[in-house]
Amino acid sequence: MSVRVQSEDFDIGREIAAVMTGNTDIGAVVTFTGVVRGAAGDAAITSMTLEHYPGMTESELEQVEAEAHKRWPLHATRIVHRVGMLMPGDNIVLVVAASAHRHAAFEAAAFLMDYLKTRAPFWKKETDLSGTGHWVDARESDDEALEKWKK
Amino acid sequence: MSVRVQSEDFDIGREIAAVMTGNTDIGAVVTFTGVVRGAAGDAAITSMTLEHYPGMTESELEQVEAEAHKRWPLHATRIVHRVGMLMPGDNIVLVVAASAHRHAAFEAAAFLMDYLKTRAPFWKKETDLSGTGHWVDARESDDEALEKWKK
Amino acid sequence: MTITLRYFAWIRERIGRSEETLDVPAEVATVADLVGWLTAKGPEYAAAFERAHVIRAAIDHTHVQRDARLAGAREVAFFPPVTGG
Amino acid sequence: MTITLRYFAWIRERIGRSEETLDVPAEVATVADLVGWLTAKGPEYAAAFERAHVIRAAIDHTHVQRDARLAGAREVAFFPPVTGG
Repeated sequence: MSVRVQSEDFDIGREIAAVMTGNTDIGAVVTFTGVVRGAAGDAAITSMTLEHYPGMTESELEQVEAEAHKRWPLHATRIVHRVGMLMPGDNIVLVVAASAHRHAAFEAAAFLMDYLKTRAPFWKKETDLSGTGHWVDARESDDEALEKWKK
Repeated sequence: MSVRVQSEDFDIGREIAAVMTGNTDIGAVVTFTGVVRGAAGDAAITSMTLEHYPGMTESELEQVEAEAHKRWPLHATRIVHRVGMLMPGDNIVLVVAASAHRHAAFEAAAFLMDYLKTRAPFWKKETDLSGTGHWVDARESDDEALEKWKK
Repeated sequence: MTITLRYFAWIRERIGRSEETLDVPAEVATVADLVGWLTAKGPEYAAAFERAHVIRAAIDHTHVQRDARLAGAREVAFFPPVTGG
Repeated sequence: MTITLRYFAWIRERIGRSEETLDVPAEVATVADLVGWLTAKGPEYAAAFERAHVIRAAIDHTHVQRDARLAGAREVAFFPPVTGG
């Protein structure tokens, strides 16, 4: 249950509470929330549709999560990614990393996001004011971000 | 209102919502929550008391926050620190950093915590099972963490 | 060799379907061979694979390179670079 | 020179008060001078400042070093290294 793909919104407070339950040695919790922005460059965005590859998505997210637990002393992690149609301001993704100390939690959350952005099979299509849809191009900076985690 | 010292608990979801309000260009929100751990080394902790220096605390936190806004393109930040008596599992501190992109949000949140840990005048006293109180020693690793942000 | 093919994002839109099961000739041994064979199947495939170098592939839910062999594959997916998060 | 002194954490506990306003002689010019002058005032101050090298100081809410001058200071605070967060 630590990796989920869903169309419904998530509640960050509830996800953190679930991570804390039964863990008395957590001292640091880092969350990352990705949100639909109201504009792409100069163009206003009216909606965004997220497509994914059921089965492969969960498998990739679980691998990414397992890799984070190998690298850092984490008490718990959680990844929730939404799919379907979203509006500006809507949540897209939540990553939670909990550890005894803050640097492990920060690094693991950043790592999970960098891996997720380059490996998990999600694709975003933005619709602008004219009703035209555009598939979002992958950013080279995301591939570069991943490079720094290579061992 | 982006820096607060209080004895009451905070609600992470509400703090994030306040940060998002009126900002349509936020794409990434990172939160750090510090929590009272149930043990210090081998000794169980029954409570923790946080003392601070009213006036100087707010001034330091505002300076730290202003420095983060100088370094990264942030849409909003928020720092909430609790004082008084806390129990294991209780929240101690919340830092929120919101930006268009994730790396600025991650770095700013980590920076705010590293600075806060070494400059903001808070002191923790832990009480163990025998009722004895111990002032927590500053960790050298916190000073080292700060070094990496020096320009 | 019977393989289920899955297409995502603009590749799906250009081909006009998200999934199909095809009998692939034995001489189509690698992912690169499969891209070539599909491209020759019709204009919609040619349009989908015209920027073949940017397209990513997965065999049975695992990212693979172009030289990956198809032997034993049940499902092959083609998709653009991912843009989640 | 009249200065309000504030003590925190174990320094406060050893001195037995959190705040006091004292008339400080003119020859006490720096924070280091003030630490020396207080240490000589009584055993509770001597106990508080015995590990003087770890103690931090602030003048009017700003962190300062030991050689900072007291001229114009309204409030001087002494405290251990901070442990918040």
